[in-house]
Formats: sequence, structure tokens, C-alpha cells
Amino acid sequence: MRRAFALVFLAFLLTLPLWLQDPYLLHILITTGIFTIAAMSLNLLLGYTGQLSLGHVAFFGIGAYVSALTTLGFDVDIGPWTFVHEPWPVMAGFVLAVLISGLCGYLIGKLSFRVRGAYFVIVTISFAEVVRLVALNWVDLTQGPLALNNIPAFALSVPGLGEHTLWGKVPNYYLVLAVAVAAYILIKRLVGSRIGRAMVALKENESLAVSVGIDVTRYLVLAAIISAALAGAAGSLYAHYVKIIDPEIFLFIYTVTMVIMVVAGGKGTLAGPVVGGLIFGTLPVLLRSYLGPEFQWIFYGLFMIFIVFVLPQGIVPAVEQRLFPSTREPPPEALATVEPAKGEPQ
Amino acid sequence: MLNMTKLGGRALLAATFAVGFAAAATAQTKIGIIQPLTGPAAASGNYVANGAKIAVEEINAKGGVLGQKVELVIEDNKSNPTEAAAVAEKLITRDKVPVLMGAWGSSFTLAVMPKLMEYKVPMLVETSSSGKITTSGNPYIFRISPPSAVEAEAFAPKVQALGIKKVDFLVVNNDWGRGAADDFSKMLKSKGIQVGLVETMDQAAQDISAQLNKIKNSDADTLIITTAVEQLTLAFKQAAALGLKRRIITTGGSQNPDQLVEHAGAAANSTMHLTFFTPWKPEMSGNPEAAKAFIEEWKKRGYPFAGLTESFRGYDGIRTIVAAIEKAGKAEPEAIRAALWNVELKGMNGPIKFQKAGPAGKESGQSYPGVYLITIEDGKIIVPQS
Amino acid sequence: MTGTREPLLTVEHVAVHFGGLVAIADMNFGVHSGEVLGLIGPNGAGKTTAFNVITGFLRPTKGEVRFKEVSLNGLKPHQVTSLGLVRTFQRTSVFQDNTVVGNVLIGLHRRGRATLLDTLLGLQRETESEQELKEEAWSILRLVGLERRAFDLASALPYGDQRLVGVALALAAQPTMLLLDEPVSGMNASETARFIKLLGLIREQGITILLVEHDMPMVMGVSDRIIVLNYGRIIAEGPPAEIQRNPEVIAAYLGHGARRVHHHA
Amino acid sequence: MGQFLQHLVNTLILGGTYALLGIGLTLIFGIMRVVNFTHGELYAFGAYAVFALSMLLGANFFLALVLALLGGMALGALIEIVLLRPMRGADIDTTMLVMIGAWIIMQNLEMLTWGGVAKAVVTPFPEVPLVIGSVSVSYLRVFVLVMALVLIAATYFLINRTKLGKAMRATFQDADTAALMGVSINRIYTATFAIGSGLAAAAGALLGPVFLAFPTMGDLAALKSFAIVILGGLGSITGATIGGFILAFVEELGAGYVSSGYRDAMGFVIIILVLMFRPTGLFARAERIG
Repeated sequence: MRRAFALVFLAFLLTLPLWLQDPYLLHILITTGIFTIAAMSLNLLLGYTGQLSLGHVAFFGIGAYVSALTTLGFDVDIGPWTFVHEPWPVMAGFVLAVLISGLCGYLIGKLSFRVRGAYFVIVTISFAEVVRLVALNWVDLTQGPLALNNIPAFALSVPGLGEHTLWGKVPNYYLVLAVAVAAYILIKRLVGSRIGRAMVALKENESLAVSVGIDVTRYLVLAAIISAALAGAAGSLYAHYVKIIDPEIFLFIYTVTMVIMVVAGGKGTLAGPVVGGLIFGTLPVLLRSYLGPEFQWIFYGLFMIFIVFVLPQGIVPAVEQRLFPSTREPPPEALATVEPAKGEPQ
Repeated sequence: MLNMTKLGGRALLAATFAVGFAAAATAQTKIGIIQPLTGPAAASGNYVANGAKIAVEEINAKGGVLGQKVELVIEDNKSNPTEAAAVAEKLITRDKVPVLMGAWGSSFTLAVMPKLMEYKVPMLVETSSSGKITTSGNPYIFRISPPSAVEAEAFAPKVQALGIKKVDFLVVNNDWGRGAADDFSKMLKSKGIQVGLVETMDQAAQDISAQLNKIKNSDADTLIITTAVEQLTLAFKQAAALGLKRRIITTGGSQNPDQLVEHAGAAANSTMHLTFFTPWKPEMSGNPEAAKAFIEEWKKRGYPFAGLTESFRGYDGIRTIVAAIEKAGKAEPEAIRAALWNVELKGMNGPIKFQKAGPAGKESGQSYPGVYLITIEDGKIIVPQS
Repeated sequence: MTGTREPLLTVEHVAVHFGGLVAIADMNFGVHSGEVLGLIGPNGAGKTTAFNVITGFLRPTKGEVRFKEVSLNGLKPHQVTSLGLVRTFQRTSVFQDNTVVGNVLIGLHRRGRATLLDTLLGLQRETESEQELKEEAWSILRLVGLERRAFDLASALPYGDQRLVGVALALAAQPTMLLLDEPVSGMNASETARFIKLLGLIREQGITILLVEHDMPMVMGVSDRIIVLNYGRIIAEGPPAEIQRNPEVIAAYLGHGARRVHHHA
Repeated sequence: MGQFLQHLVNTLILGGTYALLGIGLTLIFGIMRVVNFTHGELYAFGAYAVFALSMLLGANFFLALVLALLGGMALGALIEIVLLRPMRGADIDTTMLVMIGAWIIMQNLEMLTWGGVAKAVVTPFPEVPLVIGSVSVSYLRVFVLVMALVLIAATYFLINRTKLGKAMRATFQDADTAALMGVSINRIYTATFAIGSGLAAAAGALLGPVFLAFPTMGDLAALKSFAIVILGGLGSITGATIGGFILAFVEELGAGYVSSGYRDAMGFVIIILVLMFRPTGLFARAERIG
């Protein structure tokens, strides 16, 4: 059932550019897609390991900056040394963005998972703020408030077919869709595995999880690495699509946007961030004609409070319960095959 | 999930219709404006936008352009480059404006420029002063504000008269501030004058006392400050509180001297300012009648007098664009771009006529307006006779 | 008991202080391979503290715990579990939002063979390993007798069954030695009887058991040997019959939880 | 030397208001276990209240300060009753989400009410600075420091010497036991939130006239409050007081001798260092995390 829904939805997304010609709406869908990927990555931490990480935009921004700088080149003086980097192809930027964001996820995970609860939240916020201030002040490298401009468009090099630069909106749309689907599949595999079970176990009852031999720090850090790497991928897509980034990419409000997407959609569900991302990505456009930006944000704030009070699980679990009230746990097919024959066990 | 998709689809469809309908119903000539309406440069951005509105009402009262009313679509760049690029994208692809005006700060304008190339839409630059804007080879750029190098040259004759020996800089950390520090340093050095500290401040910084404290301990006799009026107010107050006694000169024409007098009080006394319009003496303007009428209208609407040194840019900018549309005979980007080269207009601070700047073959347009050095004495603005 | 050989688990001069409070004064005992050892004592005697120290949840102020001749000092709880020393908890001892079989699969964590890469790329080893784990989960569910409730949410089970899920979880972690913290508290008589049977099955698999329990008849019935704690000290040690006659033990219980002893006696 | 003395004086003045912010936040966290994301908006509220009262309505500057403080307390009480009371017993992450929602709403209401242009408050203090040797400081800033110290002292008095303070301390130790002893937890929580909010509003009311009032001014204030309480240990009032001064000191020195751009980064660098070496903060009592 769910698989069918997912496939129909995917088919809808695949054919969408065929009938939706408006470049502005396509533009909105592309940025929505990018933020949805970021929200999916946040969901891994927020929904599956239960850690309220509020510095997530740092990884998104680091991905964007790494990818932009890799493709633009830079020269920086650090003490007596001068580092000169010649521009590399965009694909290299994308890969480096994923790797370096993942590495930052590792470092921050190692550091911040020493604490929990309020401390953890504040530490993660602080991390994003430090990165913002570094991006703002290390002008030699990042151009600071002058912004990194003229970032090249994404270019795919296919062996034998040469390099294809994605100038238009439609190719960018498909690129983002492809990365989003890939991210979805990776996350789905991860949470359905032993590793995903360990993460959920940590969220539900850390002591009990530890008592069966699950290494807390290891799995939290692993979740942080994968989550950060995916956010970095989203950041890279963002940088090469909008072609300009500045330190305000690290503002707390963007993390909040991702959090709203995850929480409203349903944290700890695969479809949650997708649904939340689509709603909150496209809502501003639909509201724009009727509401000023301030009213829009006020609406977001009210919606967030509403969700917490009324639908604490989020939209997806609520809709699922309505649609399939009794299918809380459909026996997975694989399990059914080893189910014992009916009768007394012994 | 199905329900959500359906709902989303229906809403999307409705929105598409709404957009289409709106476009069909209003046969108006649209001009897109990108200004900082919020954030650290908000005061200036709002003044410019209001100046533009006055120009549009004036033009529409006289029957509009090409028989159509002019309609402004104003977007907020939130004093941020990425946001400037994003709203440019929106204005061009969604509102389908054939021409833009903006984006106040140099960094915001530079951010918009690739979008102009991508969609081939011209933009009139009303405030930005960074040299990069007209030298990077963007043929869609037409600037009516002076680049900081021009400002520095205009100031050059005064250097000797003021007896300046050594100068420190305190500039906002963006293309505007850094550009001004570079261009003024170059001019000063060519006159054999020493350049000391170059301190920067984030455009949102409130506490600048650390930089000022450093400057206080230098041996320069003059401090050149480049930033928007809010931060200037803070810098003046904090300099006074630190007992920093130094000749202070500000550049960039976004000082709104009356606002400085009002908010910084005695701290603004004996400071000097390079401005591009003298609303205190409209007769000095390049177009005295228009200047007087504009000032009257501005006051009538209850806007603060202080805003005039900024709002005239919006007023002149829109008049220039409309003149180009008139000449082009149609409100289409390429035609407007071509026509802008032929516009000749009496602006508030001198004639507006674009000359070629930047690499050959893809030149930007640059007009060269007047620059004035005014002084604040005992809370009064002193305008030089010339 | 083979006298000279080091016991499977050795607790040596262990003391735990919380600020000024002494939870365990100086504790020494050993658990031999294959035996069932009961640890009893009135409330607040330090039993749970002892469990926490042995399994790495608490650092002892002094002393050392060794398991299979390896010092556990400084090891984290999951490392202790990896050595084969697995515990259960007194109360909330299941993953409430998971199904029963989901719980056991979590418990089987250490037996998975698939690496991160196998998982992300969906390689064959991932599928194989998952299949093995599921089979293993079913055999554990059959052992504890919960296979009919496999797809129910753990939180939906009656209390006694939840305790069984807790034990299934612990068994899934492949213990050489199992530490059970009040496993039958809150169970009714038939549930307790079923549990005692299960203990026998676990024992048959060669798993050593250390048991903390208030239910005296149950402890006396299943244990080979009993240790009595009071005020953080061991006051008696020996076979059940001997302990029941020990005057110091009787005094301790009369002073503290006489009612409880009485109730079951 | 002159430069260093000047930095020290600036430290004292900035530190006083930082301490106010920190105490307000840590009080709310310590007693209610709520991370108050609206803290910065209450700070902004204080600044705008002073602006509205003294510049628009022509009220006396000092009266405006007092009213801003009281208004902040009332607003805090309102937030507590409307948003937090129904959330009693919810976990800390859930209340955080609600508070983030409230933060967004408040900030945009400010934007709607006051517009994006910053507002300046003119004060009755002379522009001419007070000069002592090589140190120079405006009378307004001296007044800000004195007021901050008075408010800090008043908070200590309230907590340690009054009946309400006693009940608050009891709730801090153990809310359940305090409730059994007849303390009305709801009243204590509302009072706590009101006092914490009042302190934030007071900090804004005092610093607003020194700088400018603008809609996003609360963001950095909130982040700095977070840094201060982490530094001092969540829930420790003494820690927050000292943390406020430490943060101001490090910021001043960082800006003066390293680079002015990294002024605001100093606090966060400290957080990371504290976390590496003393994860519970410098002054926290032994308390389990998590």
C-alpha cells in the first residue's frame, strides 16, 4: 500500500516539469526539494536518535561553502603559508562537500554527545553560530559579507558523453529529485537495519540499549556523520543552484525551518520530512499573494505550536492512523517466512 | 499522503490561475525595485523606495508612460546579498518586470548582477558605489550614483585645504566600505598623505567601541567613516563617549545628516559629510524646480526631512527608467537597455547621461553626478557655497 | 565448585559512596560458572547499586570487578555486555514503542554481521544477516513463550509478559552470565511459576545467573547459593537452607521488611 | 595600559547587563526545566517599550524603564500561563519547540509593529563623557551598570530572603516534594517566568538607549544568554552572574587585541572549551545530565 503511494507520488514528481512550465514555480520546487533533503537528514538525528540538534544548518552551510570554494578556487594566507587552490569541477565540489560536512558531523558529534538535553541543544546552536561568525570574518577565504558570487552551475560529467552543465530549471529539478530519492533510499535502508534499530533503541531507552551492548556514542556519532553528510550534499546543490551564498546561510532560522518541516511532517517517519518539506517549502509562495512575510512567519510559529499541542506525532502518523487504523505493524514479509507453524511451541 | 498531494496540487493550480489572471487584468508597465526594507540598512532602503513612489505618482498623474500606468513591484532584500539575488529571480520570473532598480548596497547589487546576465534584464543602480559594479563587464548595469573613486576625486581638492596629514578608516565590512577605503586610500597616497589603520565593522555591529578605542590610540588627525546612518549614529556616540577628538569625514551619501543631528546630538558636531544632494539648498541642485517640488511633496507626506539625501536617488532612478521606456517605445528588457544609453535627464545632482565603463564590448553605463562636502556645526548643516 | 579456579565473576573490595553516603561499604564475592546466585537484602541494602557497579553503569569508589578474569574497571556498560555479562532492569525494561519481535531484534544487535556499507548499498550480506537475526529472534521468542505476541507493541502486553520481553532482550545479547533485577516483582503466582520454568531453561543453556529478588520462596527455590546484603555490607552467605536459619538475616528482615518475608513465607 | 583600563571599564558595563540576561534565563531553566527561546524577544520588548514610552508618548525616561520592566514581567507571566501551563510534564524538547514557535511569533510581531528601521532612544544623560585619567565613559553607561547591579542584588534578595524565594528554591530542589509541602507549583512557575522575563526586558530597556532597538536585536542577546548560562552551569544564579562578566571580559579583550569581527564569536568558543573540559559548566552543582 505505502509502496504504491510512494511510487505514484514519485511518478507525479517525475512528470511534473512536463506540464508545469512556470519557471518561478519550478524554482520554488527546486529550493523546496533541497530543503527537503536537509530536513530528511535532520530527521535522522531528530526523529530516529531523538537528539534535538539545532545546529543542523551548519552542515548545510559548510557543504555549500566547501562546494562553492572548491569550484571557485581561493588563495588564503595562514601564518607564513599561502594556500592556493585552483578551481575544480563541480562534481569534485559535491563530493568534497559531502565528505567535509560528514567530517564536521563527526567532530561535533564527538564533542556534543558528551551532554544531553538542554546542554546538547545549546551546544549545537552555538556551533552553527561559530561557523557563521567564521564565515563572516574569514574574508580571505569566504569573502565574508561580500558573499561568494558567480558560483558555477552544477555540471555532470558522464564518461564518454562529456560534461553537461545544468543551466536551466528543468535539469536542476531532476538533479535535486535524483539526490532526494537517493537520500530517501539511503535513509530507508539505514533505519530498517540493525544500525537504525540501535538508533531508535537509544532514543527510547538509552540505559536499556546500552545493556544489550549498543555503543551509544558510536551510533549517535554515526547518525551525526550521515546526517551531516546528507545536509552537506543539500548545501552543495543549493550553492550551485542559487549561485551565491553568504554567511547568513548559517542563521538559526533556517535550522528552525528544517525542524518545522520534520516535526510537522512527523519525526521518525520516512515520509514525514518529505510531506513537511513540501508543505513548508511551497506554502510561502501560496501565501505570498495574501500575506506579508511577517504574517507568514507568525503563521509558521502558530502552526508549530498547534502541531505540538494537537498533533505531537506530526501529520504523517496522524494520516496513517486514519487511513490504516489497524495496520500498526503489518508483519514484514521476511518475518512471515520464518514464522513457526501454528501449534504449541514445545 | 494522497489527500495532501491533491490538496497541494489544487492549491498550486489555483495559484497559477491567480497569477495569470492578475497579469491579464492589469495592463501596466512594471518596474521592479529591490531595496533593504529591513535589516541594518533599512532606513536608507525605505527612503529610496518612498522617493521612487513619489516619482511614479507624479508620472502616472501626467498619464503614465506609453499610455500605461507605471506600477512598482517593491521587494525587500533584507540587507542581505543572497536575498537580493533571490528577490531578483522572483521579480524577473514571476512578476515579469522588464527592468529593475536597486539594490542599494554594493554587495546586494553585485549579488543581483549574474541574474541580470542570466535573464537579460537591465537594472538601474541608484546608490551602490563599489567600483566593481561597472568594471566587471555587465552590460545590463546603468548606475546614477558615483563610484567611490569618483567620490574620492571630488574630495581630493579639499584635502590640502583641511590640512590632513594622516588618515584612519573605519568602514563597514562589505563591498561598499572596503571599496571606499581602497579608493580613498589610493587618492590620499597619491597626494603624499599617510594612511594609518583600516578598521572594519560588521554591518549589524552595535558596539564599535573596540575599534574606536584602537583608533583613539593612533596618531592620525582624520578618521574617514563609511557606513549607513544607523551605524554612523552609534559610531559618533561611542566616539564621543570615548573622548575621541578627531576630524571625522563620512563618505557614501547615506548619512542623512539631519538624522545624525537628531539621534547623535552633540556627538555629530564638527563632522563632515560627502553627500550627493543638498535639500537644504535646493537651488544648488542640478534641477532646482524639480528639487523644490520633490522636497515639498516629501514633506507633505510626512516623511522625515533627513531622508531626502537618500530618497532623491529613488526619484531620479525611476524618472530615468521611465524616460528610457518612453524612448524605447515598448516596455521590453532589451529595448529598455538600448534606450538607457540615449537618456538625457536633468537629475537632482546634475545631468544624468550614461557613459561607457568597463571592458570593451560589454560596457556598463555610468553617469557622473555632483558631490558636496557639508559640515555639521552646533546641530546645523553648513552647505558650502559653490 | 572447583575451589582454586577463579570464579566467573569476582567482586573484590568494592565500595560505592555518593557524596557522604555509603551505598556499599566493602563487598567481596564470587559467582561460579553455571550456578544461580541469589542476592537479597532489605530495601536500600545496596543490591541495585551492586548491579550497577558490576555492569559498568556506576564507577565504584574503590575496588575491582573481574569477569572471566578481565577487570571491568573503566569499561562502559556496552563493553561489559560485549564480554557476555548482561543485565535486566527492575522496571521499564522494554522498548515500549517497538513490537515484541522488534525488541528482540534490538537485543540481537551484537550478532549482526552487516557493515555500514552493506546496509547503505543494500548488499547481500545485509539481507543475509537480517534473515539470520530474524530466525534467531524467533527462536528466542519461542524459548520465552512469546511468539504469539510477536507483532504486538511491547507496551500493549500485560506486565508479566513485558518482564519476559525484558529477559528475551537480555538473552538476545548472548550472555554467559545473566543479572536479573527483581524479575518476578509484580507477577502473579502463575506468571511466577512460568518464569521459574524459564529460568530452568536458561540454566540448561549453561548461562550463569545472578538474581536480585524480594520474592523469598522464589529465590530460595531457584538459587544454589544466597548472599545477604544489609546497609551496604554482606552479612551472610551460603545455601538457601542455611540462610533461612541465620539469625542475623532474620533480624535484618524484621528490622526492615518483615512484612514482605512474611507475606510470601 | 590606558587601553586595557578602558577595556576593563567596558567589561564591567557590558557584564552587568549580560549578567541580568543570564540570571533571567538560568532561573527559568533551573526551576522550570524550560529553555526559554523567547528570552531575546523579551530583551527586545524592553528596548521597544522604552522607545515607545519615552520617545512616542513623551514619558519620563526613568519611568519608562520601570514600566518596561513591569511590562516584561506581565508578558512573561502571560507566556507562561498560555503556553507553558498546558505543557506541564511534557519533555524538555517538546517545550523547546513551543518556545521556538513563540519566538518566531514575537519577533515578527515586533517587525509588524515597528518596521524594519532601527529606533534610537534619546536619554536625559549628557553626551559629554565622564573622564577619569585615561578612561572615558558616558554617564548613560555608568547609569546602566548601576541599575544592572541594583537589579542583580534585588534578585539575590528575592531568592534568598523572601517567602517567594524560599518556595522557588524548594521547587528548584524538587518540585514534587515542594508541592507536597503546600507550595503552589503553578504560582511559583508563573512568578519565576515573570521574574526571568522581567530581567531580560530590563536588560533590553537599559541597553536599548545605549545602542538601537531593532526587530532582530533579540537573536544575538538570546545566543549570548545561552553562552552565559552554559558557562556558569544551567540553573546556577551565581554562575550566570560571574558568567556574564566573564563573557563581557573575553569579548572586550577579543575585540581589542585579536579582531573586532570575532567579538561575538568569543562566547561560543568559550562554550566549546567549557564543554571539552568541564561539560556541566564552571559553577554547576553536581547534577546528572540527560
